[in-house]
Amino acid sequence: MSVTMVLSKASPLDALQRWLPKLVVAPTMLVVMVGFYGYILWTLVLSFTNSSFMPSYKWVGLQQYARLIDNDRWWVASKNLLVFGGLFIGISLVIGVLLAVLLDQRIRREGFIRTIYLYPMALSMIVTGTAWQWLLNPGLGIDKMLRDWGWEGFRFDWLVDPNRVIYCLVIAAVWQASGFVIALFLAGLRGVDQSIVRAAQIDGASLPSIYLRIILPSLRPVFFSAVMILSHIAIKSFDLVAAMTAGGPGYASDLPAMFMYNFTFSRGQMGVGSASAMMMLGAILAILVPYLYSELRGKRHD
Amino acid sequence: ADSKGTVEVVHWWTSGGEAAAVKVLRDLVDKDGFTWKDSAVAGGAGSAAMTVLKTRVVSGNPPGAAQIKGPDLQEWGALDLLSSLDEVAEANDWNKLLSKTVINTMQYDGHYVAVPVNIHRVNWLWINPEVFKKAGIDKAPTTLDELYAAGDKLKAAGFVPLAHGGQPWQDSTVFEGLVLGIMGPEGYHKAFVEHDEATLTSPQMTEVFTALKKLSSYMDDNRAGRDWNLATAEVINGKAGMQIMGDWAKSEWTAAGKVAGTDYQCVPMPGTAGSYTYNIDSIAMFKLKNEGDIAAQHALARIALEPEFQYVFNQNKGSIPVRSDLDMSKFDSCAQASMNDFKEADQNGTLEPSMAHSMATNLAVQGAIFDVVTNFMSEKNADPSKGGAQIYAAIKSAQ
Amino acid sequence: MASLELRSVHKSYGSGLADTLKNIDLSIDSGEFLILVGPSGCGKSTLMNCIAGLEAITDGAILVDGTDISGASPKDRDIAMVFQSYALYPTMSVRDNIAFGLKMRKMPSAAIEEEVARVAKLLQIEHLLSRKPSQLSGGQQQRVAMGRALARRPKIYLFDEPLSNLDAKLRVEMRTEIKQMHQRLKTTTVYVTHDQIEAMTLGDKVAVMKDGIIQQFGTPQQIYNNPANLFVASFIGSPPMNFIPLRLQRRDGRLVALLDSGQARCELPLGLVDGESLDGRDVILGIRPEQIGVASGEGALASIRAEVEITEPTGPDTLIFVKLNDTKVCCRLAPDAAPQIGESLQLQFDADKVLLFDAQTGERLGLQGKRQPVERAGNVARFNSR
Amino acid sequence: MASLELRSVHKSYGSGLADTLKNIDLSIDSGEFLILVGPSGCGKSTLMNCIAGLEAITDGAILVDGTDISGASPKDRDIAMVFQSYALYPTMSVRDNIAFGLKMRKMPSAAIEEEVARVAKLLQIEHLLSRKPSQLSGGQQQRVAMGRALARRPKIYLFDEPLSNLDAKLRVEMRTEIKQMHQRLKTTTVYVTHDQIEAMTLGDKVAVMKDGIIQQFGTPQQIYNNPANLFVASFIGSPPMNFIPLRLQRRDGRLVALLDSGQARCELPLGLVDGESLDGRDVILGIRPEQIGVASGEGALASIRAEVEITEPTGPDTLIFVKLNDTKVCCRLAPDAAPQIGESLQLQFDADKVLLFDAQTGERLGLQGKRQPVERAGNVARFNSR
Amino acid sequence: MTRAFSPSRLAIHATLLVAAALYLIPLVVMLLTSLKTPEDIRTGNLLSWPEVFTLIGWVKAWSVVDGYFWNSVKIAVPAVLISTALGALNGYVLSMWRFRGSQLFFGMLLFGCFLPFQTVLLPASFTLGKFGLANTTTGLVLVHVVYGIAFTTLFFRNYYVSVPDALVRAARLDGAGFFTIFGRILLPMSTPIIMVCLIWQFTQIWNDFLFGVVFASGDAQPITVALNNLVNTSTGAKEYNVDMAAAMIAGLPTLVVYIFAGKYFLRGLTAGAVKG
Ligand SMILES: Nc1ncnc2c1ncn2[C@@H]1O[C@H](COP(=O)(O)OP(=O)(O)OP(=O)(O)O)[C@@H](O)[C@H]1O
Ligand SMILES: Nc1ncnc2c1ncn2[C@@H]1O[C@H](COP(=O)(O)OP(=O)(O)OP(=O)(O)O)[C@@H](O)[C@H]1O
Ligand SMILES: [Mg+2]
Ligand SMILES: [Mg+2]
Repeated sequence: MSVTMVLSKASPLDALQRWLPKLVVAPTMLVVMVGFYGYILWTLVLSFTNSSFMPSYKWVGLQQYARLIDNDRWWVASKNLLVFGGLFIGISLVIGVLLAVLLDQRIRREGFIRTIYLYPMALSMIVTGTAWQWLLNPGLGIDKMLRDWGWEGFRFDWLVDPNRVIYCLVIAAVWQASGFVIALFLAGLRGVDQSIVRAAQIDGASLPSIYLRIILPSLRPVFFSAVMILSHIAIKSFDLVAAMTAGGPGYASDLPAMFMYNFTFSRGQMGVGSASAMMMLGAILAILVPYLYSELRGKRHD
Repeated sequence: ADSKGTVEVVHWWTSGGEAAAVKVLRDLVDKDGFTWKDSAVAGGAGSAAMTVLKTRVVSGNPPGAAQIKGPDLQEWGALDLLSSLDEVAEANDWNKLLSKTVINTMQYDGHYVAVPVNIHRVNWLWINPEVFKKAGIDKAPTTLDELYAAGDKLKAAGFVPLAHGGQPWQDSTVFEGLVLGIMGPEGYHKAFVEHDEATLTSPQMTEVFTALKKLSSYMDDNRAGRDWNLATAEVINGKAGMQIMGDWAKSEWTAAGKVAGTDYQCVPMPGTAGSYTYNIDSIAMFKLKNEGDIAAQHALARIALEPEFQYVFNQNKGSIPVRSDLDMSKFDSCAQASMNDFKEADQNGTLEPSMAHSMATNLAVQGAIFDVVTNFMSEKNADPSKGGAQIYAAIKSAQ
Repeated sequence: MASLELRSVHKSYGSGLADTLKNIDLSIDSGEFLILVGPSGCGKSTLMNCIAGLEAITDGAILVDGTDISGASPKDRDIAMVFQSYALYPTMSVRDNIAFGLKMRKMPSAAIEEEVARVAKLLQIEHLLSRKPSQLSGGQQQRVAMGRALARRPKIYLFDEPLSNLDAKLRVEMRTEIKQMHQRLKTTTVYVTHDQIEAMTLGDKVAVMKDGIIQQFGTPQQIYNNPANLFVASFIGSPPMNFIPLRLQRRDGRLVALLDSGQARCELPLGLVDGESLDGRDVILGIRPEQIGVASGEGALASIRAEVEITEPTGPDTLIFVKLNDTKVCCRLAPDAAPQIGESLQLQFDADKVLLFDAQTGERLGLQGKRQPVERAGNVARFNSR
Repeated sequence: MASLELRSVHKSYGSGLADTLKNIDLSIDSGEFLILVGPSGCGKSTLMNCIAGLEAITDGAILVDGTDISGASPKDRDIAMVFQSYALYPTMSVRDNIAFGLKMRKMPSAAIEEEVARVAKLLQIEHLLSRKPSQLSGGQQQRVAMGRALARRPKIYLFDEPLSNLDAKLRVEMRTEIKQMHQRLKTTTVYVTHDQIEAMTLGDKVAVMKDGIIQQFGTPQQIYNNPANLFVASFIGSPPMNFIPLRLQRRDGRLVALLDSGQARCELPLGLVDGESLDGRDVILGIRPEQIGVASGEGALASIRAEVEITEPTGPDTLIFVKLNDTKVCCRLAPDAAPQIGESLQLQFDADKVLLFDAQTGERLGLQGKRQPVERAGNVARFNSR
Repeated sequence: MTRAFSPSRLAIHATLLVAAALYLIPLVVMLLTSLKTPEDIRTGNLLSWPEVFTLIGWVKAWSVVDGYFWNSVKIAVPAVLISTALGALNGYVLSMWRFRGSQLFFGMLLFGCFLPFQTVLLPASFTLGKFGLANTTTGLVLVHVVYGIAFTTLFFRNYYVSVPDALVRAARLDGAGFFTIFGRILLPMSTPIIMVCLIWQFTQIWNDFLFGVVFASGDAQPITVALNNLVNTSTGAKEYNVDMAAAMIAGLPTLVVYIFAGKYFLRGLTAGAVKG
């Protein structure tokens, strides 16, 4: 079959149109390759060198990793991240969804309440950390206040308890970030096709089950965004720890980001710092990539 | 008016008194026709500033001057980034004005690369005499046993015996005081400067850790993360009896309107009388190309040692001047005592660099020691006999 | 199974807007099947939504089994509905879409499975059960929407154009299924359709709406044979009824309509006159295309010769168009009987079936004594002839 | 105005999935009007999307005016389309929805306004111009979707069930408008519909699809009178053709079909035998409901007495169902001629029109010499009788 | 028909209000502290009522952060706008114009942003130095755009994924090109997500300390650095009232953005005009 392949005057403009999507993302792609992966590579290289005070390029193999693995502080930090990240993401999601759904019920003064939920996000982590440090401090904050008010037996000393201090970080971080999750879900809820909700009403679903089984599943992309954002915050909550506990008591509340920063810049052990950054990325890779894959593999709509 | 040159200064002197002192320096530099560009970076006892400094250097854009101290100067010097101040030193006779210990710290490879601005003494014990009186203690403790006795009495009287903030550097400040007291200046030197294994794992070290544990029983349980100045405030307010802290604590007392000698007492950390752990702040100069800027650097170096600045700065900081020729009568009794002890210790060879304040070791080793000490203090049932070995292992892995 | 009654229901979409539903009065018995027809935008879907409780009514009352449910929430009304826009749950598979309503009503899962299988078979979507709605064609989606309703056993079914996207064959099958199901279960049903056949064959009652007003409410036969007004007459029947404006005249004591094809004239006898008043009055004469045939002979009564202007073969029939009294008139003939364009033929009118409408109001004139009186529901609007 | 040709087009929605379009070959001349019919899910919308360039074809070529445009982007193809799902821009008013395509093509705004007004009038949506799509009824939305396409003057129109949500009356009007517009503009058009009348009257050509395969491609009359196979025969025509399975026999040198109503028997003569081979063969006899009438007398040729089992009045006609050879057979009678259930009547077959299909393959058997040969496009699937 | 306040609605409102109160406590503490005298703070309890209300903390705080405030504005506004715009375009391409490898690219983008920012300080400053952008606000804007783009892209992509592609198809047939479809069809229905994105980016950038302190020097430093210098001093007396007042001043613009942006959430309702 001889199809006359006069693939019409492919003017440069046409070609441009076809390439436009790619052109548009090209700058981002470039930036990602350099600003993310180039730097990751650089960090990877450093982790195999004896860099200490400043970068140096003397190869020492896996020595820095060996040091890291021997370091008790690193393991404490890693374990903390698991606990902190898990609780923080979980609680923020639950609160975010719950309050967003409640806010969605044609609430009076919705705007006002929404702003209250959101405002913690407006404050920098440093301020949040300081404020919560006071509030949770056994000698100063809630603990003291309740005792001053006559509840003698009250004791809330998690902040100075090496085994519980991590939950204090969770409280502060949830306080700060959950408002944004609420906003995210609210934006999602507002976009849900009302006719589907109607169909569910007719099907006899109560309001809770409409949300649970119809609306929330369709907000899957929003969950995805929220999880990404929250894990990003969890992994990087450096300012918060710095301001609230500085890793203490001892180093019971240390987190990998803090560890990495300390070793790279404060302690002049850049090699170990880089190795810890790579380990962090490795762990994220192990957890996140399957999730990313399952989220992105699917078709356009679910 | 055209400036003869600019010097950008990266530093972390940002608190009220410090900022005022820096302003004096800045005004003096400006008066000489140079421009001072201020890059103050507070946070993490200078670690934020260090981060800034490193990135600035990497981007090929270092500042003219930066607050750098102790062994760090050697590291920067080794990178061939610091410019020599020998010219200024010679013109102003630094070799005469400064003590040998200070000079050694300021030089890299035999050349001046930094100008010192003050000397802090770290091994002080601060006492609220009123509280002592209430608890029935008549004299300041001079030995550890006296300290324990005082502590017990204070505790019985319902006071917090020893005010303290649970931060690694504060923990280590107490720790190094105990090392100095129990093991003496030589032991201290062997442990923190030479990292001698035998010393670090000796039974004396176990004694130190036992004492540390004992001392921590005199501190309140809520101390974790508390800033040192809040701890000082407890002493000032009469909630606590004593605090082990460097002489910068004086600024809090001063701010509260208290007078040294009458409202509060400063004594050497029990067991360390005659020894002196120092913490010297200094400004290092980076290599620059522009002639005018270099002139500005030199002007800064010169002015920093001039009496006018030394007086204001040290009175605000609670420290003593680095030059030995100044009239100390303008200072309070604690500063005067500090100056005397400094000179004495300098002669006796009992002058030791503070480990907790980055004068003794590089940051990696310091961090390793901090980790062990601070963890020991927060861990209720840590074993004192293992502490020394842990420190040694930590130092080894950090080197 | 429940009776359904609407009492002067009003509905407005906003205070500024005109009423979308105006004083709707309707009542159907338990187990009856009501067909709702009317032009696009007349308020059919709105009415369905109001019955289901998805839109609040502005005024009036909705009664199920005699109980006012106007305030009840949709889920308590026990109604199943097929939405015009399908409204499938996008995140669920077809299976789950159908099962959802059953799960909500706590049916045991074995029974659910069985029911889903039954419905899927009925609607021929068994092979699609595990797909997501986005992977279905339009008609497949519509069938899933249908399945969601049919799986349940509610008090009332509401179907909003449930078959509009199906092909004719499937449509006939579905129609039969719905009819059989209704006969078996006797569930009260309201059904919106634009399909003439569905309207005529499926329901016990038909309500014709226009602009939010019910024009006529009656059995299919009543609506077809005795439309209340011009609008109903024109709306029901496809191809639609022919309307010929003319002036009535009296001949030999009988009222006649004079037709003129250009080639010939004829007098159409119109039965006995009820009153003198109609004589000389301007009316609109209505006759359906299938009520005009080919006359057996040239001189037959009520027949006229006319020239064919257009022919349109539709398969089973051929439509021809002629001009009578300057109005285009459509006649439905068997394909074999159909002439060519330009030919003339003798057309025969079924004079008994002819309807007359008032030229001003559009109301049907109760001419022929033998007909039943016209039944109508609620308010009948004045019909402005177009 | 452009000719459109599809050359062995294949389309699959994913590597794992079966082909949705299989080897489609179609060719229509410039200005022709093609009707696409087929059961739900057979691939009609997919085919439209491929022509528009919205889905990439897996294999084959699409030619417009002889040029392969398979790779061209949709906006360069100059095609206007009405989507089955409307796809109105939710943030724009009706006016802007219609005007959008014109603005994109840089029409001066005065001309746009005029065009929007014209289209709005045509579609009777003038009063809705400033509403948002969410404030429209289903049929109104569909008309806006239609307006969006009609406002443009593209090379090719694609209409995907554009009238499915309209009432019969409006539908007839729209159909007429589309037909007139097409006659005026002669724009090549592809039109998907489920409506029999639309399929028969609107197009120059009809393509019948099933499962992604074109079953037959021809003029409406060819499709109706000479369906290529059982599927096409059953699919086109409403009510659908009756199929009676039986074995052919030879009587007096002629081939006959034996019918049995329980009450009586008759022999249906089937014209001259082409070959001996058909004698004694199992076939399926097809006859449309309108091809069965009431016989004039008892003994008429090709007539049989049968008992009426069901009657279904549809308005213009009444359908009655009888049993012949144990198969339910539908006959379309005039309402007046229709008997009651249980009555018997003498049915007359139009023996000339009877079709025969192979019982196994479903292919039509080319029995009657007088018929034109069956035209078919592309690949014809084996038809598995149900 | 106005719904009466049923018990369940009462419960909803109660829950929301209790939650709001919890969220407010820290703010109250900060506000109270900022209005106390240093003396009051030293002696009293954090949650105690000020003995005297004084604005001295606020005055002093403003005098410290004054100039830096505008630096932050200069950095945040362009960075927020650019990163949001890029994110919207990227999200549009990644949801409506997929190409081979686009999913991979998106995955890489998301994964990449988990790299701790501390590790990029040195290489980034090296890069900026090479481009001569070290210590300029331009450099800082660039850095913020680069490290904000992953999340802005994520927001928009996930929002557009649920827009029916029939819309884009219709527009393509109508002759709209890449940018026209974006500008005329998608953007008008993106209000809620634009707001979310702006909020996120603005807070991130406004509150950023790390990049600000490292990549801007001296007088170009953003307000967080000034705030940090105020709050985070290692020696010397602390003035908590000033700290808190400064913190609140630093947080004000973000608060204003929230109050302003929140209103627009509601306006972007995409109505169900598309079936199927
Ligand atoms: N995105 C998709 N992914 C997978 N399969 C699909 C997709 N879209 C359609 N299909 C399937 O392809 C087949 C053809 O679909 P298409 O929409 O073309 O049907 P259609 O002929 O238009 O039907 P209808 O008359 O019901 O609209 C159907 O079986 C459908 O389920
Ligand atoms: N949300 C709304 N806001 C304002 N007007 C509306 C709204 N929904 C529908 N309408 C209008 O109300 C009228 C009735 O709409 P409805 O959907 O009931 O019509 P319908 O009879 O179902 O028509 P169709 O046969 O086209 O589906 C229409 O004119 C429509 O434009
Ligand atoms: Mg409707
Ligand atoms: Mg389709």
